[in-house]
Amino acid sequence: MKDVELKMLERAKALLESGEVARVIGWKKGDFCHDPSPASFESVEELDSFVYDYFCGANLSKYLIQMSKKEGKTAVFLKPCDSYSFNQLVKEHRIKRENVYVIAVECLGKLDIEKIKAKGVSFVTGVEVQDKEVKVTTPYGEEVLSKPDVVLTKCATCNKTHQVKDEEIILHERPERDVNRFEEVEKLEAMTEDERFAYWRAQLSKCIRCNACRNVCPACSCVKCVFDNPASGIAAKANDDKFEEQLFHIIRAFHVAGRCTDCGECSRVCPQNIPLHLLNRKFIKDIDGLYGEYQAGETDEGKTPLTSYTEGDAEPNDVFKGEAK
Amino acid sequence: MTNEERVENINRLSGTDVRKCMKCGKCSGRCPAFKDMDIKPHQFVTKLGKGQIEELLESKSIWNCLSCMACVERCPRGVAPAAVIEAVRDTVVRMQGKNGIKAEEIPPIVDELIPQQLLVSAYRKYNK
Amino acid sequence: MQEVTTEKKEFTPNIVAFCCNWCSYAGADLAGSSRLTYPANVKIIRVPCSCRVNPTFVLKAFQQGADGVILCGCHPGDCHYVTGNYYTRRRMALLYSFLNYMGIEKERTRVEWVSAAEGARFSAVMNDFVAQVTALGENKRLTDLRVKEGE
Amino acid sequence: MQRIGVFICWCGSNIAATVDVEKVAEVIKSEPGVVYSANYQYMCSENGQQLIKQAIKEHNLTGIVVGACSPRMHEATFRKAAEAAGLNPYMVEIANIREHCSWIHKDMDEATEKAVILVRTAIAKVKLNAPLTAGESPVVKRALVIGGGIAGIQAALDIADAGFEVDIVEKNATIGGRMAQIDKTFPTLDCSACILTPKMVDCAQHEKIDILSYSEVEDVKGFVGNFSVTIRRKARYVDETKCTGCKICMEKCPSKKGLNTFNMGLNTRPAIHIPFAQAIPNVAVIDAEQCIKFKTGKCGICQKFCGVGAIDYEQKDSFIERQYGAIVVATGFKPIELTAFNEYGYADNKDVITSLELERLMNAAGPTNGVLLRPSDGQHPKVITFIQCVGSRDTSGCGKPYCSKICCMYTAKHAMLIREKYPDTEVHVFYIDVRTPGKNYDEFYRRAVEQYGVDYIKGMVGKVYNENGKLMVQGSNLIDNEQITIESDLVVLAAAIEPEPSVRKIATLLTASIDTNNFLTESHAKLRPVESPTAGVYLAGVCQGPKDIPETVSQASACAAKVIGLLAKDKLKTNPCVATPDETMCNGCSQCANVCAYGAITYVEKEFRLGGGKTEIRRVASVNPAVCQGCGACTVTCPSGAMDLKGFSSKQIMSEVDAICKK
Amino acid sequence: MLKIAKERLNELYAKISETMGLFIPVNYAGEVNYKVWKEGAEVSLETLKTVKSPKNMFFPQTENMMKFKTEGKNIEIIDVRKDYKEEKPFVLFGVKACDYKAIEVLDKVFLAEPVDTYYQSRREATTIVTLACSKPEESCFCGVFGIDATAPQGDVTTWLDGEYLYWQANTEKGEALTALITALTEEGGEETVAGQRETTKAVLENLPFAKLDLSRFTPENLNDLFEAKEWEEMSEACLGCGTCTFVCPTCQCFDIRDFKTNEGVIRYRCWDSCMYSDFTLMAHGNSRTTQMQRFRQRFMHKLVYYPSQNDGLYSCVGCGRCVNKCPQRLNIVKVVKTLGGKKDD
Repeated sequence: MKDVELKMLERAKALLESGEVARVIGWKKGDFCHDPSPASFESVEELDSFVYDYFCGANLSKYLIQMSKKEGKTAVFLKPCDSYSFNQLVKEHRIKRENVYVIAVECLGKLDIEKIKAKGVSFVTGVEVQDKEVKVTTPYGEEVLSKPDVVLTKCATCNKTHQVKDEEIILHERPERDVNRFEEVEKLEAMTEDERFAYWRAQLSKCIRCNACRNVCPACSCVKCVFDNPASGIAAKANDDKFEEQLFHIIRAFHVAGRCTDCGECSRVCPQNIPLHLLNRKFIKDIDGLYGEYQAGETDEGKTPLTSYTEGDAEPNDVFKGEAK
Repeated sequence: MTNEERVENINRLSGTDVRKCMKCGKCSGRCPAFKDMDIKPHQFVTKLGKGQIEELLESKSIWNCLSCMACVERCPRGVAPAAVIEAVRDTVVRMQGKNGIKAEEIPPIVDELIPQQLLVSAYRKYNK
Repeated sequence: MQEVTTEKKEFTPNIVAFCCNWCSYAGADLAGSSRLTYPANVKIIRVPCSCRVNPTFVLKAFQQGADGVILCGCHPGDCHYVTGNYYTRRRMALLYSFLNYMGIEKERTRVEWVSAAEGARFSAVMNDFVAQVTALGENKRLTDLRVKEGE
Repeated sequence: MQRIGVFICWCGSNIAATVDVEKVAEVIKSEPGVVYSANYQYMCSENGQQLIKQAIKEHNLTGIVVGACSPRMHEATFRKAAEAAGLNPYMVEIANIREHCSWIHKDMDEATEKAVILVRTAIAKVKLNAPLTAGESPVVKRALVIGGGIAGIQAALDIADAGFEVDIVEKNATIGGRMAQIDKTFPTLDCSACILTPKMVDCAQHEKIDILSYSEVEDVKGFVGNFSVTIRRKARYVDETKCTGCKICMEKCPSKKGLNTFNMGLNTRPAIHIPFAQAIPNVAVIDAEQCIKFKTGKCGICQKFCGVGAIDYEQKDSFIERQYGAIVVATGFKPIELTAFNEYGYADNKDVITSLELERLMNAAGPTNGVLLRPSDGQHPKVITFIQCVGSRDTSGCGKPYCSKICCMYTAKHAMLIREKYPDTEVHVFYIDVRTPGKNYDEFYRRAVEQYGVDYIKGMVGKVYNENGKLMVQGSNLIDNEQITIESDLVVLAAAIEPEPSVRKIATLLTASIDTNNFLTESHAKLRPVESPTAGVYLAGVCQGPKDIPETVSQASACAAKVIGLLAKDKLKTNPCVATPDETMCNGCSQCANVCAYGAITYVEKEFRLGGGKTEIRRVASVNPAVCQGCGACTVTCPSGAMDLKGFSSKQIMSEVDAICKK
Repeated sequence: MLKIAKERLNELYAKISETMGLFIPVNYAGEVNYKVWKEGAEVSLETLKTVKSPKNMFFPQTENMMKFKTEGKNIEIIDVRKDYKEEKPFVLFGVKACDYKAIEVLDKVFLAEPVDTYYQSRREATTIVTLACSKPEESCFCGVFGIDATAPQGDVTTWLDGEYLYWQANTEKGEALTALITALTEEGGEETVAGQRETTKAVLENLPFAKLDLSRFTPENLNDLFEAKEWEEMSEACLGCGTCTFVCPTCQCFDIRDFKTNEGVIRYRCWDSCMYSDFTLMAHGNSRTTQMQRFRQRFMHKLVYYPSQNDGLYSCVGCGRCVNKCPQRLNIVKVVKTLGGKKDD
């Protein structure tokens, strides 16, 4: 990973020095080894704090909505999953593609500090990742954890590949994996209505309506969200009533249906760890099943499943047929 | 059983809506057993509609209907005269206390020479 | 507040029906002019096309205490606006499947295509849907308790 | 502050019998915003409208709700009344308390309670209504008539006579349609050709009429007043401008075994042919599937013999695009396929024919030169049996549930003509009912029975079978309660008629509604019987429902009157209930344009103030109100809710939902 | 000092619940938050930081203020807040030192005139049982604000180790509660507690943020801090979500909204976040138009504005929730470090 970071730094410096780009979007060191923040770097000096490590899970594509409007080109480092969001935003005319220089960077899966802490390991000062193991350094010694246990949820079932690049920095190939990202959705589908209701009630009752899921979501890029717009008739900030969270999460999932690239940021940022990605994945799974496989963000043009149709589409009343009750 | 109940019962057994009949007579026009019927297929439908079932219950036609279903097949309105006849027949059989035939009773009485259709018809006839 | 004690009466669901102006609303009119009855707890909202119905409206109805929501439009292929109901079909298929995924009873939601000529069908569909929702009982999972807060 | 007026209509006893209208009006008085509430026997009457107008003026009403019949019926009436009183017509909402309430509920309390809720719902909506102003769009002063049968011909002539350009698009090589195939017409027994062909010639000679024969409508864009239609001119391989109709090619053509479709396949014709003697245009057409030149590349005899060099084997389908202000659909009918009715043995016996085939057999220009000879052996049939309602009034799934309307009369005509021409012929008619409403119709039928001795048998035929070369027609005689078998030489089936199948495609192109039997739906069964719900599209002839020639001609002329009325205007008011984006919220994501069937949405870059002196350029949607039809598909696609629909705004619909749910 | 065997804690909870409401950290659907204790609840006192702070108990995320009951054209206004009285006393159990300090911050807002009757009534009805920290983590920095995590205040202070919960009543309310549960207690534990405090203090002193320097955050420096160019860069990655605000134990802003019901309208208040774009939206427009301004507001308020009006009391207690929960890892520590500096440097 260090070699990748050095290479990225080298490229960022070169691009800024040559004036080819006015800024580089990447990650900046935090106070610990596990809290880098997204940041833009406008000079070589600023790059001192540049970092790319196993905790750079944030999706940078959404920042480009504003950045690509600025004077001069913006270089951005995109992980495979981020590249789908980028394409989708280009498709929706939200990012000016010509103003962006995309550097595809290697990603072998990012780590989730909360999951590491949940293993009882605190005061993490460093990590070293080898294949399927994560060696964690703390002032009290070293701990070895299984990597699949501590990667971000979004990374656990990711098989995404770079969809857009002006250049790439990939030093280690990520092996193809045999994963089923719909496994959790299927489990829920196999439950009874009552069980599903109980499950989602419990999960959504934790929601504090902080809007982190919405604000981080690259598909939720509305100039003004309906939930912030008093004229929409559904604007609300309240959370305590059981309906509000449902309304919010259902509408949000519907609004991003067919556009959600499954980047998983919603679940990453949820302070209550609500598995929000399972809402979006249900839509993705249904779309795949009913209208043919579709991956949002695979290209930067074309219609989404909800803005297209075929004459022989499934009937709404029939979608439940042949399904467990 | 009152007459009314009996009418209702025949309606139910036949599974047909006699009000759909537009009195074209195509059933009787097609019936191969027409000449042997004292009450004609179309009359079964109209008389049931009027609730005049005494005549039907006494009719010879119920024993002469071949259950060939030609009338059902040909009816432009989806009415099933044969089903009405059958329902009347069943009613009569029940009134005689002979209620039904069981599947397991069939094999011993089967004669190889009996046409298959008769068996099917008989089964349908006696098993309601 | 005083009438609480008398509230022993049978559950009659409140049904919101969204009908497109060209087919289903006309179908409902035809049901009316043909005197084909259906329960009075079905109330129709006229929309130009079934594709005008935002999932928000459906949720809003449930929030406000509706027990069932039915959406009626022209038969696919017959949309007055050419393709409107094709989009409706996809949206509602996904929405209803999703609501069920969240544990909302699938019997509470329905989409029916009713043409202007199908007054009888409109009536039959409404009778059937009301019976279905009645059997299901009150909408408790997707209603906003504040709405029903009696004072 | 809103000042709402509510007007509850009794509709005579239609509403008042099940809804306590006075109570509704009383209860509604206490609704917030309502300042006036009244009830009246007939709100749509002159007096009722006067009541509304007066109340608007006296009480300074800002919006009104009329609790009455369906808005599809009288919304326009009440809007006009409001406008006359100085209120914006779009400040009117209708609560449908008749079709959706009084007519379907029996219990007075229940219906009254529902009526109150429906009125409240309308009040909730009208409070959020905004005054709307209709836009204007220009009218192209040219009409398109689809179908060149008697309906299309009559409509075209009437429109052209009023001074407007008309194009007739006919998919066959000649205009004339079904009427050209008919021998005589009831109830006067006029020769069909004698009255039709002069009209065909009129069309051809009319300076305002352009006949596009052998052509089909390929695409329709636009809207009332401004349709843009693409027409496919099918390759006929004969230059229409050169062909003189001399028919030499027909004589010389070596491939003469093509079925003559004009004669219902009862005889043959050459590959290159003119459908019939009086065809308009009188121009030949080559059947490429039959033509030797097309099949083998050799032959070319017609080209050799054509004196004017009109034959062009290289001709391809061509497309023309024309603008029209109005469209008349007159696509006509065809008899249904009889394959599902094997009891009549149509497929197995040459001498079981349809009535339309009989027309050709009796026509002087037909395959037998007007001598009635049976198809199997060319002998005079001595016993002829007619069977009525073949596939009509049939709900079993084989046929059509409706009455085809014309069969009773043409069968009487056939029976009469046969008995007159061949008095030695025995004619039997099996019927279920004889339906003869119409001027001189029943007299006509009775003449067949009384004067010509036609044997009408009340009953239906169960089967037709061939026994020793005779057709045995077995049916019931319900009057005698007998089953009878008639030994016949010829059996004529009165096959049901159905809309010409191509109407489906046309309906889709025009976004015109169609019913389950493929008949085009009229805008109102009684009050707007010739208009399609799609503005600017009119219906003439059987495409709208079974009808005979006089009715068809009347409807065609009615269509023409409507079209003339439309084309006489220079500008049309456009529907103001169109989509409109709130640019401050629009993301410019293009999702809405993806679902717009009319291409009404485009995008523009606009500068927005951000506050703090900053500005931002954003891509935002822009709707062309003349093109937008107001379906609302875009509004749901828009995640930010920037797109809304005037007259059916999200807030309005949500307020209706609230009002309905409020107990 | 009293002690209660760990295995008898459920009895303790049950006992308290008999007469009072008991709010306690409970693991529900995978996350630990304060909830009403019920038989079978998965209590998690060991959890250092509940996701939401206990401020929720006095100042719920959503609560009704008044109702407008409409009937026809009549509107009846019902002020549900005016004479509000919490009927049942309740116990807030397991409050950490930082969260307890946060209640002091909230008191200054809600108990000052005009008094928030809801808040006051609930405060009065509550007995607070605090719990000393024994395992602080790297994001903790309560010490910076002079808080002793090993000996929190409250009506009762408790300490927990592997075997016992040690119990010391500090106030009358605390004594009353103690009287209620004496049957479960035994004497002793002073030494154990003293030992635990020593060990923990050593950890606290060496926490990475222990030496944050707040000295620059004074009213005198207000303008300099306000104009600091670093805000732009610090706020660049901010998503404008309300996570930091809603997990913060001291944030107390709320919005007032209306909700339509079958009966009329409910006017309620709900937590708001100064990070939201519509936070300062008024009829004339919005006085804060950029996320930088909103970001700056939040930290200026915590570190400068609030202390300047409240005798130097910071409106941050160093609980570190925002450090853990910010989606993009922005937080008050980064602000303090950027604009303040470290004591040692």
